[in-house]
Amino acid sequence: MLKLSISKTGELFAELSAARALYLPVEGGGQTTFSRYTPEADVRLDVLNTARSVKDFFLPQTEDIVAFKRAGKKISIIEDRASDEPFAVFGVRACDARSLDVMDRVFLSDPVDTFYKGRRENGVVISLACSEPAETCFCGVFGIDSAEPQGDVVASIVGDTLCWEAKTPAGEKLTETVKDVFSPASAEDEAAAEAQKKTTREIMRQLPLAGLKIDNWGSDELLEKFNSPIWGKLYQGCIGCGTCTYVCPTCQCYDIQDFDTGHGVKRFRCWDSCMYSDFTLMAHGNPRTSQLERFRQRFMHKLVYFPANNDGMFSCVGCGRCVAKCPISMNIAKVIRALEVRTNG
Amino acid sequence: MPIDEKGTFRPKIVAFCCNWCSYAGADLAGSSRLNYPADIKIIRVPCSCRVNPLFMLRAFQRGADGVIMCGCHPGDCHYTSGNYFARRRMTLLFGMLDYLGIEKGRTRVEWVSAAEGQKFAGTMNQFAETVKSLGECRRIEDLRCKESVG
Amino acid sequence: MQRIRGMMRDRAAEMLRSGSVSKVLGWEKGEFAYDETPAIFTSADELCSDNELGGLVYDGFSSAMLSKYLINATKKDKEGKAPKALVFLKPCDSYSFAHLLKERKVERENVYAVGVECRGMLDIEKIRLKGAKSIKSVEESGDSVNVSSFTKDYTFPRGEVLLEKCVTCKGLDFKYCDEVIGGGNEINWNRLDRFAGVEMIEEMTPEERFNFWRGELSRCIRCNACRNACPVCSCNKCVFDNTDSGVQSKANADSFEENMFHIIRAFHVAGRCTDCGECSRVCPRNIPLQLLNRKFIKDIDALYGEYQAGEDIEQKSPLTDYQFGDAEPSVIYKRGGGV
Amino acid sequence: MADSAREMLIPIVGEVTDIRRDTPDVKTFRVVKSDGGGVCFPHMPGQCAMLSVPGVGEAMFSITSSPTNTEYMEFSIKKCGHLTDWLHEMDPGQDITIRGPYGNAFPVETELKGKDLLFIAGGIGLAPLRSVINYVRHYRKNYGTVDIVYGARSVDDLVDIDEIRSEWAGKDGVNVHLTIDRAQEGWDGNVAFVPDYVKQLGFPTTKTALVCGPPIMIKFVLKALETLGFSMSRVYTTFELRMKCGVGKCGRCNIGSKYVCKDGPVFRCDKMDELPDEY
Repeated sequence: MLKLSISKTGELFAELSAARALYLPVEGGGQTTFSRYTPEADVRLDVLNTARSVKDFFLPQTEDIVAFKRAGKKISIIEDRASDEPFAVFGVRACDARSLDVMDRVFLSDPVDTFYKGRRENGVVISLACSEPAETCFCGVFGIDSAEPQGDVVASIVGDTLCWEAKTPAGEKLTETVKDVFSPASAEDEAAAEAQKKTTREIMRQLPLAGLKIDNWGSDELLEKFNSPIWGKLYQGCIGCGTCTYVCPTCQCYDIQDFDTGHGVKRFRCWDSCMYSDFTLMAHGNPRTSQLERFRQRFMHKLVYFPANNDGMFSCVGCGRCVAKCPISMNIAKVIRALEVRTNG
Repeated sequence: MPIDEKGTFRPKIVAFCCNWCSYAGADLAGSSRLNYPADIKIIRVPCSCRVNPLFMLRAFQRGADGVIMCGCHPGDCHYTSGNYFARRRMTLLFGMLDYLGIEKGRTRVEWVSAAEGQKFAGTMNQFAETVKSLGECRRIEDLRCKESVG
Repeated sequence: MQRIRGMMRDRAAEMLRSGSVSKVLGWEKGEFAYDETPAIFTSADELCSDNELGGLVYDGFSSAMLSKYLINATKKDKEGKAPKALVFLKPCDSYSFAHLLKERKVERENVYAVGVECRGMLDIEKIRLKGAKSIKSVEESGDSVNVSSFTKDYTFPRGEVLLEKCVTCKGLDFKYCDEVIGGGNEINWNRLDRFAGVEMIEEMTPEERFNFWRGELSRCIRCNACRNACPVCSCNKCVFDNTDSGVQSKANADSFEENMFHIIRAFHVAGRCTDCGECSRVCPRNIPLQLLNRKFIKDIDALYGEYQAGEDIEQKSPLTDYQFGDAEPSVIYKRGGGV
Repeated sequence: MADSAREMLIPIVGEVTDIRRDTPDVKTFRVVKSDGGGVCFPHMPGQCAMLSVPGVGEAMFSITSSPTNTEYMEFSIKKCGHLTDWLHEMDPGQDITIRGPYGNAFPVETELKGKDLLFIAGGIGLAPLRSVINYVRHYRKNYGTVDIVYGARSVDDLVDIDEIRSEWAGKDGVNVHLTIDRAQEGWDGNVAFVPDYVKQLGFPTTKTALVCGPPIMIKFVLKALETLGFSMSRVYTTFELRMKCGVGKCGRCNIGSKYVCKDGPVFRCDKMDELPDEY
């Protein structure tokens, strides 16, 4: 483990950003989001969840896929892909770090999404351990240890020391480029870090959502959960916006649309939300006719369908963004609670 | 950015013209051999009231540097009151564009009757000058429509 | 508030039991102290339950407006019969309710509207910004708000942690309600002029205005929460959901689409916006959307005479009305700043 | 699957060389690879392809031609939406873009081999089955008896009626049973809804059934087959939902945990009981 005084993080960031594009939590407009590092940036390492999740870097809200030219009856395809810039994201919390596993399951499974893969290979994730979890946090429910996140490099702030530990070859390579700013951690530092982890885990256990029971969810319960009458009650407040899906680090549904620029056609991919009425709309009708079905789809996907296809892995990481941001305060925690009863014995 | 052979900027302008008056006014301007810039593209609408604020914005998206709407003089609407409604709408829209920091000289409303070929040409010349002095529209543009490829 | 809640429960339970209404639109307790959800109660037992989750509640976090839910809640059933719903309305909600009546989105006879006393709603974001972390409970007592967290307890003056829409509250009158529970109170917090924000922007140079709005609107994630929460955005099919409209622009691919969405969203409610501020409240990116709507309100007031949507449902709304002598659009050019 | 180094969302250009009007609202499009001719990619019966006209839209269509045809691919398309309207109005020689093949296929080389087959189609539902039928006819000795029940609203709505009558009916032991919903002048064949007709004909339950048609027809045909005593493990059908990516990532064509584009479109009907009723 390496260490650095918290007052010297500016040097670390400057070194890192010299090596590759560096993104980190920066405050602006009253919110903290991952933004590109500048010496003037108001870096906030104390803020837990950024307003937008880390998925922005791997699945951007919109991206051009391909362009077309039409001349008479002829069509030509223009593949003009920008090469991926190497980058690092600093300050990724444990929940977001785990969300990348979920995304990998989708985009790196056959056939591989080459856009995603390119960014994944070019991005180094520097996660940051939590020490003051919020009441909306429930990553522990999904077996995530917020005190010890995953990532290429794991950083933590203990008192006024920033601890740094490379965990993967990519992380070690990056550490090599900035090793001069660090000094090796002493046994005391290690002990202090361990002590902090213990305290954090203790707080995690006391959080209001820590008691959510997830073991009654998963693929075995598909039809029982799907047919539960409780959905009919839960969805009533849902206004059908896409806030929960867009702030979610694991919501990966997308749409592909064409934009006619007047001298060609750009085909782009953009985030989409299963909460929208046009999500499944076809020329001959819509299989999900009301908000009830759309609302149910989102939670069934995260808690039942995804585990069914991915060895039991849930596609929720308990970051709590939807809990904090839903306009009507309906969220996955309430859904888990309301349907937690095992329906088939 | 479209530039003529002398190297001066030639703005793209979209003019929404009411079928019953301004469009005929434009016609008259043409048949009277009055000059106005060829960069003004006229879109004929059944009434100035047909012009949705979206049309204005879409014109800017497609690369217009200025958008003007022409209709019958208040009181002369073919449908009695269409232009009165259009007037309120456009006033509010222009106020909003100004509020967002978009140059107000890029939008305009002018009442031109079928007999006012002279006024039509004059208005267009004047508007083109204003837009020309403002330069290329950068504050409400869609870069995708301005790129040369794709 | 406890007293008000008790009265609300009694009244609603009585109406449900007697069968005068078949459903009650209210708020339900959540997981925390502050995350109440709009809920539809169909039985008195459900309404009065005091389980961990469930039961009608009303306090400083009952901010979500219920008016718009009436559109669906009073829809005719298969037999063509419309159910009658009881709805609780805060003063500003009642204006939106009135506007829905005016546009015949909701029929008056299908609703039993109960106004409920409002002392301004609390903003959990503001409480967080004031430094409260890991919030355990939020208690209101008089003019202060006591927040306790896992590590520390805080007390804030109520006026400092009110929702932005309540800071600029337009008044505590109730419109078109059948009865009012509580009420008669006065605004006892430091109220700001609702147009102050608009004026501040108007006084900027065009350059500054442009940069200000770019900074704000570039945060938009196009979640449509502002549109969906808006009580008067009630088109059956929104132009932005219509694949045939050509302007669907599902994602903010660039700044143009951000501008277009927000201009058109605000424009479509110009002259209809009741200034309830739900758009700003629900925005997950804290964009002050109400400033766009208020610009239209301010211009309408100045150019066509004072108008408050939802005040009088017989009055014509400004964009479906005109005067022969209305100002010409050129009036905009006379405004200060820029060309 | 497509070449893994290539991005699966990027299509290739295909040229429509021939357009045939089958019914008032169904046309069959013949597509060859624009660059070099021939089929755009190999496929198996039942698989689909994403066709698109840039700027108009992209949608999933089942490949109507049999894999045994290596000269061109065919798509029978009903006019019912944005993109299909456009396709119906275009002329031969027009380029479109195409990517695929997507989805699983009817198990023609495994479970269906050596079996007595019963094809049941309604309207445009013949499109995916035509691929299988022609495949089976090509490798005729690999399969047992073949019966085809095909119905539509009216005579005019029977897709590919000429091919059915001249190429399929009575040849190589293929039995064709046609039906229309309502009696019509000049039609001396059977008049009945497809599910009723299936019940009326009463096939032996040793047959394996392949069903495709409008969702409502599928539902009733499955009921009819059940009445006849068919085990649902010997019945296959295909689904259609809105798709964008075609590879199970865009997240919209799922029925429960199954993606129609990847795990389907062909489903064995006994597996359908495990899926929620949302299609």
